[in-house]
Amino acid sequence: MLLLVAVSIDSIVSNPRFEWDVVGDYLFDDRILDGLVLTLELTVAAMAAGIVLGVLLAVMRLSPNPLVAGASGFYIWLFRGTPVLVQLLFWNFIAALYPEISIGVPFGGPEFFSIQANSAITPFVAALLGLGLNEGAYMAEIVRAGILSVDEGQHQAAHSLGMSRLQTMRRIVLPQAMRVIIPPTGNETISMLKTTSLVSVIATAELLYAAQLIYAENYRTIPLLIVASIWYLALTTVLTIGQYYLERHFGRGSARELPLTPWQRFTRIVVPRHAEPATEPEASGR
Amino acid sequence: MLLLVAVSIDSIVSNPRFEWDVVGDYLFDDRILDGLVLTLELTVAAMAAGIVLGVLLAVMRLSPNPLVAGASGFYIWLFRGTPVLVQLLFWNFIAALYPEISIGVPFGGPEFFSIQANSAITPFVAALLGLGLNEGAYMAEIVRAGILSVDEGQHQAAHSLGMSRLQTMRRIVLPQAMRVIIPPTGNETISMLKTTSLVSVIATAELLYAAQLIYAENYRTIPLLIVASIWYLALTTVLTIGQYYLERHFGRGSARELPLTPWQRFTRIVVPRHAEPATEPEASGR
Amino acid sequence: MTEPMVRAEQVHKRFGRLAVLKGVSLTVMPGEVTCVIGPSGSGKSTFLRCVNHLEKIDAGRLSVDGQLVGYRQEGDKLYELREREVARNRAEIGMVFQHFNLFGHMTALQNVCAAPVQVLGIARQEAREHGIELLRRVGLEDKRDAYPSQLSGGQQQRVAIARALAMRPKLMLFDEPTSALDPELVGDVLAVMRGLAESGMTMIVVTHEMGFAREVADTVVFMDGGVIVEAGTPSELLANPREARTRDFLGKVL
Amino acid sequence: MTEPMVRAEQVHKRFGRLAVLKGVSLTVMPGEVTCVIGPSGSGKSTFLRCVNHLEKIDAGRLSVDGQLVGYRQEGDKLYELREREVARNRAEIGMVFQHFNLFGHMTALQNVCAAPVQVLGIARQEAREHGIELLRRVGLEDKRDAYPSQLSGGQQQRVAIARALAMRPKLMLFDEPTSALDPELVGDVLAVMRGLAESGMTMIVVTHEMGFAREVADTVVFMDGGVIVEAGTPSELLANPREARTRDFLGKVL
Amino acid sequence: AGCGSEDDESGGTATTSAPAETSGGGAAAAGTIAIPDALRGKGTLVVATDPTYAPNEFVDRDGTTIIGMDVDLIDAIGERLGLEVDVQRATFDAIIPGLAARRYDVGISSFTDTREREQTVDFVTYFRAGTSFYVREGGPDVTTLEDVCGEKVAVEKGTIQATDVQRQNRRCATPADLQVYPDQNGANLAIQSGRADIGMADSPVAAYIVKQSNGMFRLDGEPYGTAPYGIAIPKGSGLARPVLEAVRALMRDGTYMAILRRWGVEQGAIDNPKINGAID
Ligand SMILES: Nc1ncnc2c1ncn2[C@@H]1O[C@H](COP(=O)(O)OP(=O)(O)OP(=O)(O)O)[C@@H](O)[C@H]1O
Ligand SMILES: Nc1ncnc2c1ncn2[C@@H]1O[C@H](COP(=O)(O)OP(=O)(O)OP(=O)(O)O)[C@@H](O)[C@H]1O
Ligand SMILES: [Mg+2]
Ligand SMILES: [Mg+2]
Repeated sequence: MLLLVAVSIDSIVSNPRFEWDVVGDYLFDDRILDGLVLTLELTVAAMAAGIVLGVLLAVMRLSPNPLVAGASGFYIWLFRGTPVLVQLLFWNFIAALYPEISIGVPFGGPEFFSIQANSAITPFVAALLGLGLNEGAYMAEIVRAGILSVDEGQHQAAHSLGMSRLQTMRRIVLPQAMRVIIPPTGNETISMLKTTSLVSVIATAELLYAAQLIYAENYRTIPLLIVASIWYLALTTVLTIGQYYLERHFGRGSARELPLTPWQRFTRIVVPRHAEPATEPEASGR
Repeated sequence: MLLLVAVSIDSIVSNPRFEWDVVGDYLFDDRILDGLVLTLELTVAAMAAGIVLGVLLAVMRLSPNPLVAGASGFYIWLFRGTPVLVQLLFWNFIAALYPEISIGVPFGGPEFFSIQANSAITPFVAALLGLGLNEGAYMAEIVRAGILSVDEGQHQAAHSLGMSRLQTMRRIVLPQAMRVIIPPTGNETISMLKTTSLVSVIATAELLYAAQLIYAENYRTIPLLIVASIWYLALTTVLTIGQYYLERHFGRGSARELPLTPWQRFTRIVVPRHAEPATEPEASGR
Repeated sequence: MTEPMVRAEQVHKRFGRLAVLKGVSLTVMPGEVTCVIGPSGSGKSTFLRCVNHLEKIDAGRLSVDGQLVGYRQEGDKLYELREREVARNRAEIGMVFQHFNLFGHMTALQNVCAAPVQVLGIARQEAREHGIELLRRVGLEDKRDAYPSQLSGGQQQRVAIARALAMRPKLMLFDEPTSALDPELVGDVLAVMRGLAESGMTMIVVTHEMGFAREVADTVVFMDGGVIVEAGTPSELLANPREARTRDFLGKVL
Repeated sequence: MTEPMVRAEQVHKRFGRLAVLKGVSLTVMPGEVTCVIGPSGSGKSTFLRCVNHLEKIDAGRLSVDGQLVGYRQEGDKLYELREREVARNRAEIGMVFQHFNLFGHMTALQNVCAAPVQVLGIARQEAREHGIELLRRVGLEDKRDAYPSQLSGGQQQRVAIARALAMRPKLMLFDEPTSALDPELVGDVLAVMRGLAESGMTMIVVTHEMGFAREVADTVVFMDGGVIVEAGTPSELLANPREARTRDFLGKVL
Repeated sequence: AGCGSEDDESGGTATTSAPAETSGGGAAAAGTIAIPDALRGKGTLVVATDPTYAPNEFVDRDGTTIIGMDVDLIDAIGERLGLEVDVQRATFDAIIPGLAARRYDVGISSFTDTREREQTVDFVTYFRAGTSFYVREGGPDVTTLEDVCGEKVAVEKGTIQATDVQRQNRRCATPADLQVYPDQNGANLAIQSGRADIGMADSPVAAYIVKQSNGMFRLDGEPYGTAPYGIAIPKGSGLARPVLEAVRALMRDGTYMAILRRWGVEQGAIDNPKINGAID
């Protein structure tokens, strides 16, 4: 097993087709770094929008009011159902369809407010709209699954204490749903890092597109894709670690023992057993 | 609210830029339909592979054996961390890196088996490898969240009855985890419908790429993207309905009342209350 | 004449085709302690849940402290209350569940303080002090930072009682509050409840502690099959039941 | 001399820094019924879980039917058992939990039949018939198709007992099996357990039913603070406890 | 939208070659060509290009500037029209909808002018490209289009080569295995890995690819055929005629040839630009 890994690492490092020298040259290229920054900005902004929207849509979806639940269901259907590429193009070129965005009374009523679509919606705004609105639909399903995973008794206990539906959601249900919500949200965030590459259709050069632009010029496709992959892996590593600690945080009080953090595992080996840190027993559930 | 919807439907139908006649022309075009079939084949196959792999990886990830858990963690990190685009290119063009795939003893030992990479890995196989292996990493996280959502007492009760770890997973934990696993898996499936469009980088024409090839030729971008969107929406509708019934199925015995199916809601209105179907009371939880 | 605290008239409740309450009528005056006994499945829990409007009743009339539960009457018409109003009414009724239902992500003390802070808007520090005091009353001051999953069943139920008391409710509903407690602790908790009763708290207690019922209850009610079979003072009902079913049940229990 | 069914010698168990079992020694002979009593938090549940190898012990020796729990001895060395072997040993020990832990996605009958079919490989039809028979024994033949969430607490616990009996175990562990049952049903369940005891089943019962202990137990064990304070026949221990702590506890409970 | 009066200059009626009007008067000085008022007011010509097609349009080493033959030409055209030129990056999927949305005024991205495409946008032709073959070093030989029959051919989507091979396939005994990649890189990677054997691209692009390949690829056979490149302009925008005049002016004063020479693509020069000049 370890041999296998060693052999494959060897064959990757020594294979000339990977052109590791070129990888090194471009790893910190300005264009790549600019793309990286944009990727990060878009991911953070779109995920933030997606999560807020998702929580809202999920709560709506579970509402007893069929109109509210239906509206949310329709949104989820529509935005999950159409390709993000199309949504991005739509937001960017909404001007082709509606050259002016105006708010007013329809059917010839007065117009309150009107703006040129092209100037209101910059490519960055279009990218955010496209990615965020789309992500909201996916997050809604994830949050809904999380809410459903919390025991009905928790709702009832909260209600019997006089908490409103929203307070119950916010204070009681969602915090306990987090354990179930976090892993797929990690998936979504990591996906989003890469979905941002679709915004290249509206000419915003995030990480992958930056690499593509470079290899379009010099045809060093493989090393440049490796450069992009290295950066994506680095970002994923950071996110995975963040996810790990978030899961620990929201796992508090849950019915299973928390896994040790790598750091605790380390001290556990170095420091003798009976000298365990004082916080240890508190942290472990039944 | 309804007025708003009516107004926007009106403005969509009557807007000439959508070129609805062109949409009609291409909706059942052979190339589009072929692409649709390929999209379906790839989605079904890749999701099947991804789900099987994901369950395996999730169970491994929660294993008490640190080597097994670590191997699974590494896989998840690597495959979530690199863009699918790169993975697809890697599998399709592995020949550029390793013209021959051979199985044998490394470091000059005998070779047991050797094959031309290009003939072993057809573009379809490459697409499946790329999409399926990648999806496995995402599904692993979703399944893991599901498993964690099942009360620890369930494990213990099953263990005390002499069930092995695998039996417990298969018979007791996973069925109850399904409620939490299904919604994000629905997300993944619907995403996958669209992720298949990435296989265009290996010159395989699924739905969206088929549309792109057509508009690359005739420049009718908007109507052809509408054609693709209509098909995606149709597929999403089918999947959403399927998901709804799956959730109902796995929600049996859960702590909340099952929502009525649209059909039941219909009969509920038409048929007077005291003539409810005989199965009704069984279906509602406490 | 004072208004009754709880007045139920011909309350009906069904789940699908299963009728669980088939016309329950009961009046509880302020300061009264009513104990409800009855066999499993007789609808005791369901009735308590209706009083707290956790279930909607299908027919009949149910009011708490003069106010219809879940409805507002204007003239002859009934209007369904809005969620906010239902919540406000529930906040004045404490409930202790058979299955604890502690909030799993909060420590014992946080469980006790959450609702007073969130719902009543009491200052955090004040709620905390009151919470510690209540935990002491149920004998758990040293477990204040433990999560429910780290407590035994008995400990969990005591936290649940403290949590309900923290809202200073005008009516307390107990659904077998001692059924998961260790015998040696039952006494302590019953003492707390006795103290509550003496301080004038109106209480409906579903219980199988006949000793408690005999000593504390003003009225004992025997439910079976979704109806109240018999009601009376403890001495009447427990010592000289009129109905055969009651006699039968008591014969098994005592 | 027959081999004891359970032999515990100086069993220790700690959670983090909290020592829960501090040297528990106990021998249970085949066919014997041992009742364990003791205050909340004294480690009764933890001890049962160790016997069933749901928890690993930290020090001491624990064997069931002559086999070390979780280890295999070859010469002087102990080898940890593989998962499959641990599972096989567990299958021979029935356990009824304080909190039922019924499988939520299965009906009552499915709960009872699952393990016999999966673990013992009994034919589905046979398991079903046996399952129906067991449900009848706990008075729930009419609830066989109900899901746990549709059953009251009492009903759930009775299904859990039937589920454990379905494995035809050679040792049964009960963790407060009647604490969530209605008084009128406790008698029925205790009757089932009494029948079991008479049929020669070896049982360890954590309980607060002193009547049951007095009548059925061969040995009563009083635990407190992670150790066995006192053990003896029911008449010795319950009537004439030697230790002050035991007297104290019994004074509160009886 | 909707200055319908100018629709006459397009309308799919092909070759409205109009040398008559202004041809006599000498070099059109900067700013003397009449352009629509809206554009005049805006003062900027927004140009879309997909800069992944060196040497015609690609991104310079600084990562932001787009350079290439097309860019130099459109800069010069803008100067003739008295407009600032703002070249924006876009992928192919976005350019046509972007023109329709008037987000871009024109698109210049090595577009081949075809009859079918003229249904959607107007083209002003400005160049003529042949097709070159290139193969992996050690790969099969190819001299003419007939030789692709039975071979594995990689091309970029939307190129004239994709259409050419499709047409040729109807005449082949064993048709070629045509692989259409989303971009030229995909095609190159396919050839590099042996998944395809023959690459086809516009001559200047093919030459550039071979130069960049470090000896991995070589040009093979003779370039064939010619197809016009056109600047894509939304129908009804009133811009086709001014652009046409600007191109003519550039040809007259030698700027045009100078630009082509700078990029080494003077073989593709034309002398009679047209609105919608597709050849059948
Ligand atoms: N996994 C765990 N982690 C930390 N503490 C634990 C764990 N399990 C049990 N404890 C603690 O160990 C002590 C003994 O618990 P145990 O459940 O064995 O007591 P018990 O005698 O069964 O009590 P009860 O009658 O209340 O069920 C308690 O203080 C409990 O809080
Ligand atoms: N949501 C529900 N859906 C269907 N049946 C229900 C529901 N809730 C309760 N029941 C059924 O209603 C009957 C009465 O239940 P309830 O919990 O009120 O009884 P109880 O008197 O409290 O019994 P116990 O003493 O066992 O708790 C039971 O047969 C139960 O199975
Ligand atoms: Mg009840
Ligand atoms: Mg216990």
